[in-house]
Amino acid sequence: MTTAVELARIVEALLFLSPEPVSVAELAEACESSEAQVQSAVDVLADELAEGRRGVVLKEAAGGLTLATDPVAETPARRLLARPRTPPLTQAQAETLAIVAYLQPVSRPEIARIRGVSSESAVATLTERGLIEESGRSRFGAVIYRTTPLFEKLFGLRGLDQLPDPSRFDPTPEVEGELRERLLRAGEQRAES
Amino acid sequence: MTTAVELARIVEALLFLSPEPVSVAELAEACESSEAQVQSAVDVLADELAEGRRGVVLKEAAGGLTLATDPVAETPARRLLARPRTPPLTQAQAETLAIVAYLQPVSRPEIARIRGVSSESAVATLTERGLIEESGRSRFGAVIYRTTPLFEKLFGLRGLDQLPDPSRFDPTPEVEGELRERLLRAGEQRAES
Amino acid sequence: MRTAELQLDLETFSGPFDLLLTLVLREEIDLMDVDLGEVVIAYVEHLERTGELDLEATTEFLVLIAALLELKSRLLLPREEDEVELGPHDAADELLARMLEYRRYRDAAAHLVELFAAERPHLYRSAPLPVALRRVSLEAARPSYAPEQLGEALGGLLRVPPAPDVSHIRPTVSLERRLRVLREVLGRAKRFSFDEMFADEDRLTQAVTLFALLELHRRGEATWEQPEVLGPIEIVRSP
Repeated sequence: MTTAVELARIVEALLFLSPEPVSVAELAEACESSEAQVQSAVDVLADELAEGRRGVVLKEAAGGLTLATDPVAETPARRLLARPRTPPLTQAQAETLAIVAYLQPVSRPEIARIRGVSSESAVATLTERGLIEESGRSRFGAVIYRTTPLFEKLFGLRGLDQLPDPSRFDPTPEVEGELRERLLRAGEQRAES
Repeated sequence: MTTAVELARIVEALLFLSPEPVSVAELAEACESSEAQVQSAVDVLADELAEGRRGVVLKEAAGGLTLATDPVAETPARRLLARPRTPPLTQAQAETLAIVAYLQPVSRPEIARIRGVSSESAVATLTERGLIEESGRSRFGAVIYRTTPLFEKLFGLRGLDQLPDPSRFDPTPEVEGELRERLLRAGEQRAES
Repeated sequence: MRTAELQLDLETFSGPFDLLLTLVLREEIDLMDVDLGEVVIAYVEHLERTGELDLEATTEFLVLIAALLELKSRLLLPREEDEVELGPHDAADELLARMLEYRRYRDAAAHLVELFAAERPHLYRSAPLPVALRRVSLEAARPSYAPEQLGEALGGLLRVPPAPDVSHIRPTVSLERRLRVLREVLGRAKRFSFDEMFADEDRLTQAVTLFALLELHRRGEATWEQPEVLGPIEIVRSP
């Protein structure tokens, strides 16, 4: 019988090799162990690879487990691999990504309707960066989009349900009332003047 | 100042990220440390990642240091990740494989002359899939190739003498000459046309 | 500049954009009569003139104009009998709902940007799988290909193509011209390196030049030296 410590070694090796996050169920199948045994092994590994202990840390992302480097190595790593810091998201990209993340699957016309602008280039860049992908076509033939596991990985999300409730971003009734008033009044004053 | 332990963490992260072996000199440059400091860190790491301790082990390879998985994980890794793919051969791959199968051992320049085009990518794919392998170098230093036992198994052959008789497929059986000679001649004529 | 202050000079309306908006909302101007394309052109011209792009203001403008376009497109389409007519307040509500929806995703976007920044120092490995995992193992291998495919490929390689018709191709490099070039160079220099002088020429030109060199050698005008096989060739003018 494989001990938790030995199973932890195997899990570490599997996560090292796998380009994608791996779920406990997948690990259990590969190791021919029960999910409970793998979970104990993962606990052992999580302890060994706790933040600040080694060069790599264990992370949960996109419904699975994955290894990532500790932030301590970021600058040397970018020097060694000549990998420039990934550019931050532009406002257009971030808005488009937020719409896809919350409303997926969502079509491009829908994104454009909400943003009020054609969002072609933002959609193209996000697709190219692997953060969103096509997931079919709508009834009307428009391409529809969803987020990718890479999105969850790069944004530190264990799953899409980790996104904060969107109502959190709704304006307070006061702000809403103010907007409404501004909209109706701005011109009235002008019309009178 | 970075301690050897902290430097060991960074080195571990760098080796984790790099698909190729990394030399101590390269590590020192990336960490902005001296080679002696990096060497101490490597010693610390070699101890931590000694065979049998974790899922990955520190290895010295041509050109530097690299991380590899412990053999204990081999079978689970195969179950989780192996993609034993035998996709149909492209025309370029089929031609290249036919040349190697019938003429082996055969050098890469000969393959290119017979096909009339550089066949690097076909040779690389066939090598990667384990259908052909290097079997030494010609007098002029060119790599020479032969087929592998895996090739015979995937083609259902019990030996190379089971390859179909080429005369069955010969468009001009009346032409005299040895197979290799005729292939080279035809290739050169194609290249000229 | 605030979007509201954009000055418009249209056929049916002259004044600031927010006034137009309000007049439309109060149905004092018929949206059917407003050329929204011209409003967009006015805005773009304004941007060009000032040379500055206030993203916030531009976004606001785009959301508003998009809402106007949608309202107008509804007016243009035949109305269902039982559909309630859009009053000014309905239109304002519509516009407001539109702006609120947009603001929600704008703020969610800001949150995503924060998450992204926090995760950026973590890097992930991206390396190909070890070779052993990328190919079929010998034990597991089953016949998957037909040997005839190899025979057919070989047969195709044995086929000799018909000689191409070259009658329409005229040689483009003349021996005379290359002789002239060589004599010119030798007139200027007593000795020179073939490789350096003709490295940039195409293969055919190099070959014909070499041929011309043989001719010069035959006539006693020049000699050449090549100390090692495949090494550089030095051309020397004969005394």
